Amino acid sequence: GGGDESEGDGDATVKLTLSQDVDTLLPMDSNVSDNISVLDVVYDGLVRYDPKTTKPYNYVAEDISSSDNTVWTIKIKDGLTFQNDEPVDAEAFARAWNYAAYGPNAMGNNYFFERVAGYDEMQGEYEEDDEGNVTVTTEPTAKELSGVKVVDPQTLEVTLNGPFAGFATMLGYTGFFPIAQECLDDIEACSTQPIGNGPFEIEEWDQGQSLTANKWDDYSLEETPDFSRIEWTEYSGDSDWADFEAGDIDASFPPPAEWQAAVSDPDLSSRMVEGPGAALSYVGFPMYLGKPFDDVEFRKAISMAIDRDTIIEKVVPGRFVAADSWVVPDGVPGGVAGTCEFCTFDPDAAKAALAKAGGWPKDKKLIIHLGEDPESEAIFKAVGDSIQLNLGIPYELDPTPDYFDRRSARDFTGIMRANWFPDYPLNENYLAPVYASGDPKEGNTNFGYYNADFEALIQEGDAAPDLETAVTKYQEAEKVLASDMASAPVAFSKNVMFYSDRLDNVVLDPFSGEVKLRLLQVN
Amino acid sequence: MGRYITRRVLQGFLTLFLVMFLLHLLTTLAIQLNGNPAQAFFGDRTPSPSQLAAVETRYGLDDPCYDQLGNPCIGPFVERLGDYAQGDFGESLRGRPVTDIVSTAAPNTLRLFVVVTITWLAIGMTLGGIAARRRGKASDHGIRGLSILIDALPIFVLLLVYKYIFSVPLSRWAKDTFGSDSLPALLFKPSFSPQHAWATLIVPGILLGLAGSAAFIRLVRAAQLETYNADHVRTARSKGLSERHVSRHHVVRNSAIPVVTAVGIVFTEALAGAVITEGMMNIYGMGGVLWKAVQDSDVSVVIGVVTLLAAVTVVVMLVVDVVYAALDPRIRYE
Amino acid sequence: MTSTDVVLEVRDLAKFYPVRRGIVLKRHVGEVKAVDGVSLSLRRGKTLGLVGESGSGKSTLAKVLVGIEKPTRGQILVDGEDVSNLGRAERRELRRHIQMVFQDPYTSLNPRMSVGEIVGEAYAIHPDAVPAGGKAKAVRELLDRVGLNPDHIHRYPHQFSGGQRQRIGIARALAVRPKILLCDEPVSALDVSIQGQVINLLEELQDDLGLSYLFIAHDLSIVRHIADEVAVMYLGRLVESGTDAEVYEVPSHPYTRALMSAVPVPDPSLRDQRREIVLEGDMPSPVDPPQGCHFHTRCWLAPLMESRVDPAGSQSRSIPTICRTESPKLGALESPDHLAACHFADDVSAH
Amino acid sequence: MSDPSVSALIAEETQSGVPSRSLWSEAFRTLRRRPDVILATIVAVFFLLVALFPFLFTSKDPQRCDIAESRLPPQWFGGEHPFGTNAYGCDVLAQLVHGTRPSLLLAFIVVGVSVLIGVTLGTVSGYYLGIVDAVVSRIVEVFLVIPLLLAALLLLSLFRNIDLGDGPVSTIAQPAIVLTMFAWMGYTRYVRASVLETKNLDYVTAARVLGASDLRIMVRHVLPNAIGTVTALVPTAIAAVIGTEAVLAFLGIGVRPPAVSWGIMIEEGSQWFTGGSEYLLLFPLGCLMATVLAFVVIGDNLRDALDPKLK
Amino acid sequence: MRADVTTDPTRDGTPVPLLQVDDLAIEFATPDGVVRAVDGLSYSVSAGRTLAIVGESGSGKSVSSLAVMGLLQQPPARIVRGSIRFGGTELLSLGQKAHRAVCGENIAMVFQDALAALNPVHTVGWQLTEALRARHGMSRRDATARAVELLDLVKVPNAKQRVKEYPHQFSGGMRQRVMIAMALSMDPEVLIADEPTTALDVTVQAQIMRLLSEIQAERQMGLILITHDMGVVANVADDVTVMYAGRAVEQASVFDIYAAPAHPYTRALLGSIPRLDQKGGGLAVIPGRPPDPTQVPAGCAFHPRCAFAEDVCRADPPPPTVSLPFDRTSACHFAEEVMNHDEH
Ligand SMILES: Nc1ncnc2c1ncn2[C@@H]1O[C@H](COP(=O)(O)OP(=O)(O)OP(=O)(O)O)[C@@H](O)[C@H]1O
Ligand SMILES: Nc1ncnc2c1ncn2[C@@H]1O[C@H](COP(=O)(O)OP(=O)(O)OP(=O)(O)O)[C@@H](O)[C@H]1O
Ligand SMILES: [Mg+2]
Ligand SMILES: [Mg+2]
Repeated sequence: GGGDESEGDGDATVKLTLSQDVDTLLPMDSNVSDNISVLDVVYDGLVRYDPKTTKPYNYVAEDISSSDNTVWTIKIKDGLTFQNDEPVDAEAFARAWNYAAYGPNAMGNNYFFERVAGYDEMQGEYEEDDEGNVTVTTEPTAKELSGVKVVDPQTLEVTLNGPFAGFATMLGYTGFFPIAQECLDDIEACSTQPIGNGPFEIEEWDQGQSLTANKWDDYSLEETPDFSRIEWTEYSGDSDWADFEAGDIDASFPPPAEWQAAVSDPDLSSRMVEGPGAALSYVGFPMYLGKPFDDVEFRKAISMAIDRDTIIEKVVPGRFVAADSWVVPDGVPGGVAGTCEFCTFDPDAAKAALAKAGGWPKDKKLIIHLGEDPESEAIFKAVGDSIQLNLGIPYELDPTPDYFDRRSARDFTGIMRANWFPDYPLNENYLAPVYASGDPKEGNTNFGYYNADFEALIQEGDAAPDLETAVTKYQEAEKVLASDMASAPVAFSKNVMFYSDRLDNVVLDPFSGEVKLRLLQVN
Repeated sequence: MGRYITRRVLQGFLTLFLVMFLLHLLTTLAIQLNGNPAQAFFGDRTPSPSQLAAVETRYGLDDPCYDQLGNPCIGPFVERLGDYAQGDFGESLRGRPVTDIVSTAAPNTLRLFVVVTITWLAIGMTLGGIAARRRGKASDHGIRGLSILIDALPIFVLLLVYKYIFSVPLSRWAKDTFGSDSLPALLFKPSFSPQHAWATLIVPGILLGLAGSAAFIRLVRAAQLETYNADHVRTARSKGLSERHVSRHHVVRNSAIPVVTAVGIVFTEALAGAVITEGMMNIYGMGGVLWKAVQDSDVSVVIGVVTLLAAVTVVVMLVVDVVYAALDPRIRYE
Repeated sequence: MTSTDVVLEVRDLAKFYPVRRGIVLKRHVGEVKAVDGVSLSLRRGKTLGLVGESGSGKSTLAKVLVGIEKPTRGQILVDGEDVSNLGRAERRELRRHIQMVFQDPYTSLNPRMSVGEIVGEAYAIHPDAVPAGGKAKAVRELLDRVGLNPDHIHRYPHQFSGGQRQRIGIARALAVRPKILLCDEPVSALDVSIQGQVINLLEELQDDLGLSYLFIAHDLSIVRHIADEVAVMYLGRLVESGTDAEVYEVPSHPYTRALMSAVPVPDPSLRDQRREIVLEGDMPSPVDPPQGCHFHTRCWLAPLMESRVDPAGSQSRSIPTICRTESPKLGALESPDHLAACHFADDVSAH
Repeated sequence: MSDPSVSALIAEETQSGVPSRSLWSEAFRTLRRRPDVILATIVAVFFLLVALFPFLFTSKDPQRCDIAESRLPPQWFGGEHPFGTNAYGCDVLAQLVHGTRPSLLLAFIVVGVSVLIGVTLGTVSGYYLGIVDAVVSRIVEVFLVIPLLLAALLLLSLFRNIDLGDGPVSTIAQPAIVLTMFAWMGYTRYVRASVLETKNLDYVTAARVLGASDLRIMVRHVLPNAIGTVTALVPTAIAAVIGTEAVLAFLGIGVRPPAVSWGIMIEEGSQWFTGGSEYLLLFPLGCLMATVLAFVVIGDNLRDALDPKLK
Repeated sequence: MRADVTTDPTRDGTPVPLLQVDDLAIEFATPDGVVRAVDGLSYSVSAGRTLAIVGESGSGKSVSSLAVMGLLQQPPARIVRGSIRFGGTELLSLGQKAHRAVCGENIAMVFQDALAALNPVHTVGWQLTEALRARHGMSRRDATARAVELLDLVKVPNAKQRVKEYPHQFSGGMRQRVMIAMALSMDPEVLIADEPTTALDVTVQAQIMRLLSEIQAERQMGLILITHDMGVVANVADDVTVMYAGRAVEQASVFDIYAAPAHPYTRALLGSIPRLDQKGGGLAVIPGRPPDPTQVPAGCAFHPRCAFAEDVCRADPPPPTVSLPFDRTSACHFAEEVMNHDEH
């Protein structure tokens, strides 16, 4: 401990929380908000994002440019090193990307490299039988991405499969961080004791309990905070609020029942930051089942029967805002509020729409499938109640631990709670990965949705000469979704944090909702 | 006596083997019925078949028997036994060695259980003893009523009330009064701290122990009552010994036998309480690890951890038997 | 003794309980020789009293006879027929001929069954044994027979006194109309004032039904009272047997003598005239009985005999070699039916 | 006393001092005189009635929840929501009333089945000993050693895909199976010990001498002795299951929402306890405690009343 | 805390009673009603004398001696009236703690079931000298030596070895010897033996009875022997008290009582004993059964079973003990007739 007796400037310790689920600190493998927030101070990416606008700006990269949005040239700043003195050069990025993209390495961020030329050769071929069991038929033919070329130590050339205007936007994401050779040599050690190039070095990770990081004295870039040590305590669930109240940690947010008390406490609420979140919770429909799910009127009925505002206020206050669009309106290029016409609560219209859709079979229960997460269970119980109350459809919750498995196996018999958390700040990321499939017969895996217009607009966007045009195209694609009611958006996450009186300049990352450590000040 | 212990040890091994086999069967069946646990590895993402296959291979889930419903998968089981024999307990789906997980989590849970056991015995012996001595009086009825209330009060309610209503003000008060690293401040800390494992485990342990103490109160009371009515206690009284002496040397000692036996049995039952306590007090322990592992179908962790827990339980039962024998010469000289 | 006379004959019967030890597989390390070569015969309509110290094997013998323990060796002949050669059904049939009355009136009746159920259970087990007139009538008659109120058929054992319970036990045994009744200390748990009632009932039943009794008891006075013949057991073996007059008046084994003299006589005026022989120590363990004569370790006579056998060592008060090495045969004395297993049987009465 | 001269003459006395009563009726007679038992019985019967005829106690549908009416405080009798509403706007009274059935049904099923298993195995192993006993003992130990919650989760994952429909039994089927699997060992040990004690009693020997079969001896003689005390344990066990259900609900593996049970209500209530809606926890907890208390009181007294040693 | 007692015989040679029980009445509160377990019992025992208390099961023998020792559980028991005096001290007015302390020093008791009466978890030696260590602060080493001495005294062979053993390793007779040794450990002046031999074989019974008489003679203790074996009584007692339904129905010297019982119950009891030296004939029996303790018949409690009973017995409570010649008493309306009645 000892963080309370505030040592002089630059000597302070920040005490934060970390989810117990964090199990690796390998950038190629880390894609949950908690790892990301740790890696954010341990590694520097090619680009970093503006905390307000989420616009990328070059950081490790000197310059990123492309003439055709297919071949990208990345210039890397000179003289940067890893914490073990290895240089941060083009090779450091190339080796990281190759490792991540190689299928058998089973890295969590493997799919990020789908757009890079040569990705497919690194996956090999596989067969999947009816039960979803996989057998390897062909081993991967390549171990390196043909699209990634180290031109010289400071220059990297990346060739994509096709044009993608948003490529530079992706590059600040953990999946694109560089890796030291020493790390690759002993990947297991490195996943718990990373060798980064950022302002902090991991001191010790007592997995499941705590993680500490100290300032790296040789850090040469500008974005580094003035405190010297970060102590993360790992928590399971939201059991950290009491510790915050007792003064044992510096930032936290309350469980729903405590929300009212917290915001009405003038002292506490003066130390609260809020910001828009990036995640969308929505209702997915198993359109592959046919009637009534493939009927747009039915989907509208469900959507309009949900009293989003009240549900959020009563069940999960402070942590969500009602959603009326498919792309988060704040902070993501192309996000606009109100694209969903039928996302407003209107029981009468809902009933009418249901009638138009032919009603709901009597005595049959509407199953709501969802993962085993208390928060979404709470929200979707209320969603179910709303549907039952306003449409007279009895429902049943089916929380299941292997939700994703079953969803991709199309094992669901009712509507499902779905959640999308973007990987990079672009409206495209809310749309293409979720609804596009290019498979007119089966539709996308999860819902069985297919709309040729939508697919076309996405492709046009990808191929657009610049980001602006691309974003517009994607916005048009969102409109197609809206008219199809491809899903019913329910709530966007909202980032909230209460912080101790030792902290200042607390800014939340719009993506992860975590405190932006590099901006944080401690007094 | 030696022979007795040897036999119990052998029986313990047999039990462990059976537990492992049963778990193996159950987890195998779970995989066969519910599909691939490797999926858990990818969380929200839909992995490409290549990645799935890689993970399967890496964690030994690629044996075709896992695809055949009803196949007991003896092969992998034998393999696992072989690995265990060589001290290799496998890795979690995330590649963390099971031994590593256990060596972090087990000490916390064991500490918790030590506190719990002490609480059981202390509360049980004190309250149960008083109730037995004052049988039929108001204090007896009061203690019996209390024990029932304790029984009816779910552990999480107890923890919740403590954590949100008592621990925050107490902890603030202790920090202000004694300093932030003082023992009282640590005692009342709302959650566990690995740096001060013992101090921060005492209150959760006591609460968990309290929740299970009802059975002990009643057990001690019953055991002591029976002993109070025993002929040999009458003999001791006829020697003109003080009631305190009689109760110390003739009642408590003799009635300890069923109580000690109960410690062994209740031990595993406490684990469910431990999951909750660990979750709410943020203790990284076996309960939580196991909980998560089962949810993720993390076979290696499940089997490894449960085997370890079973081993601990078997050892506890063995110790109980030995203590039992030490307490009761009739067994000792069997 | 003609064979038709004899309803039950036992030849060289033995029952050993194995003593097992071991960690996984139990090894056989020895045996409790509870009954070790007993031969006796019970005459029709007569009572054979069996006495001996606790642990001498009396109950074991009874259990073997009623068939709930298998004999280790030896033969049991009922009406001249060897029971061990019988098939299952016949053995079952035979069981009905030998019934048992138990010592403890509190544990010998199932507390959760009514008297009617207890006595009628025999008919539930052997439906063919139900007499004409039906089960209920038969039970009432039995209760009446043993001197209980037939209207109490619905009562439970705990509502009866010890003596009454013993009657219920007798009624249960009589239900299947046995020829032989094994009474294992049927009165030793009862108060003196009640004992008489049960004994008298037993005698009455014998007269009326022609039953034969094997009457096991500690209490030699009761055996004296009821038995026509007496057998004395010590450590699994018979040491003396004969008619009641022979054994009581001319006890010919030092153990029998000791047993008799230990019985207190309820007459204070005789207090100082009686010469008590108090045996030293306890009966040895049947797992490891002494060599030779089983009784030699506690024998009061043997040291006296030593001086006669070996006058030189008279000071030593040691045991004659023959007692220590040779186990005495049950030999006939002055009458062919009076047998005693002592090397110095003839000298016993002299002392 | 009847005419003494008559009774003096015959050996058998028609004495009237002891009325004709079985152990059980005598136990009931003792219990009837205790005010705490009467009170406990009233409570237990009340909740049984609630479980059997929920519509007598509320006219509301516990599943009909209007989020707009979330967390209305109790309005007591006369109001629309006497016990208020929960976070989802469901009527608390209606939920309590309808939650009684799953809670009690679960308890009865679990205790009933585990007593059945425990008694059977205990009897057989105590009676035959030897190999049967060795096998049963090992099974008992294996189940003692495996943590309940682990099995709960594993079994849940196994039966997850099996649709049981939604009758009152099937909503509690999963917790029932799990709890049963881990509740029988106590009875087995108990019955085994009792059988060991009983089987050498003279009345069992007597039955054997009469030629009774093993089955008959077990069922008629050995078992009843054990079962008496086992039945006295039943109320306490029922109480324990009701309590455990709450714990399972907390862990998310008990009865599933939107089905209601006391356990679920307690779990939900505990979330809002500190947020100013104490009643959400206190009502179901009160019901749970009252029931548990009632059953334990009945159980304790029944045990005392049936125990011949305490007579 | 040894009470101040004079054990010297008075001038005329009749010893002063050591322990004197007067008009003792004890009740138990049970669910079925109040049980009058002891009702107006009086007796006394002097140094060197043996008083035998006989009676059927449930007649109150054990309860009364537990009352003497201060070992009754109160409640359910309640001493309704009476006095228990040891030497000059009235024990009942002392309070239970002091009462037990006095008894611990001066009166010892041997219980019937020796296995149950010994604590299974302590060694025999520990238990033998427990009182000496706890109350007199005897050192452990002295205590062990004393334990060996005590076992020697009761003729337990190999005493040195056996003090270290546990009760279950002893045979029934040996356990009873240990009980006796334990009772002797405090050099009591009065020894109460509650059916010390009932569970034992005749041969062992003879050993134990002989041992008791020897020790008593040697130490000039007062011995109260509780039994229902009339044979044992005849062999060892000086005085006899016969109890029936909580009352002493007859008290006399052993010779008088056997020669000519003055109460019909005593007479019936003696008549019903089978004798080793007599054969045949139906045994005399006492019809009926002892009264239910909650419903003791009105009048003389024995009247339903009494051959001498007349209307007065049914109506009137038994007379205060009828004094007969030779210091005898009998609680019977027809004591003289019974005494002079000749059965044969
Ligand atoms: N099932 C058994 N297993 C082992 N040993 C036994 C068994 N039953 C009896 N014995 C032993 O056999 C011996 C004879 O016992 P048994 O019960 O026949 O004696 P007993 O003469 O009836 O004694 P008692 O007078 O006490 O009833 C004893 O040493 C006893 O310990
Ligand atoms: N704790 C008790 N509660 C109620 N009644 C009791 C209790 N203890 C003894 N009694 C009653 O007191 C009476 C006398 O019992 P006591 O034990 O003195 O008889 P006893 O003469 O010693 O008989 P035994 O020869 O069987 O030892 C009996 O009727 C018994 O039922
Ligand atoms: Mg016997
Ligand atoms: Mg007694």
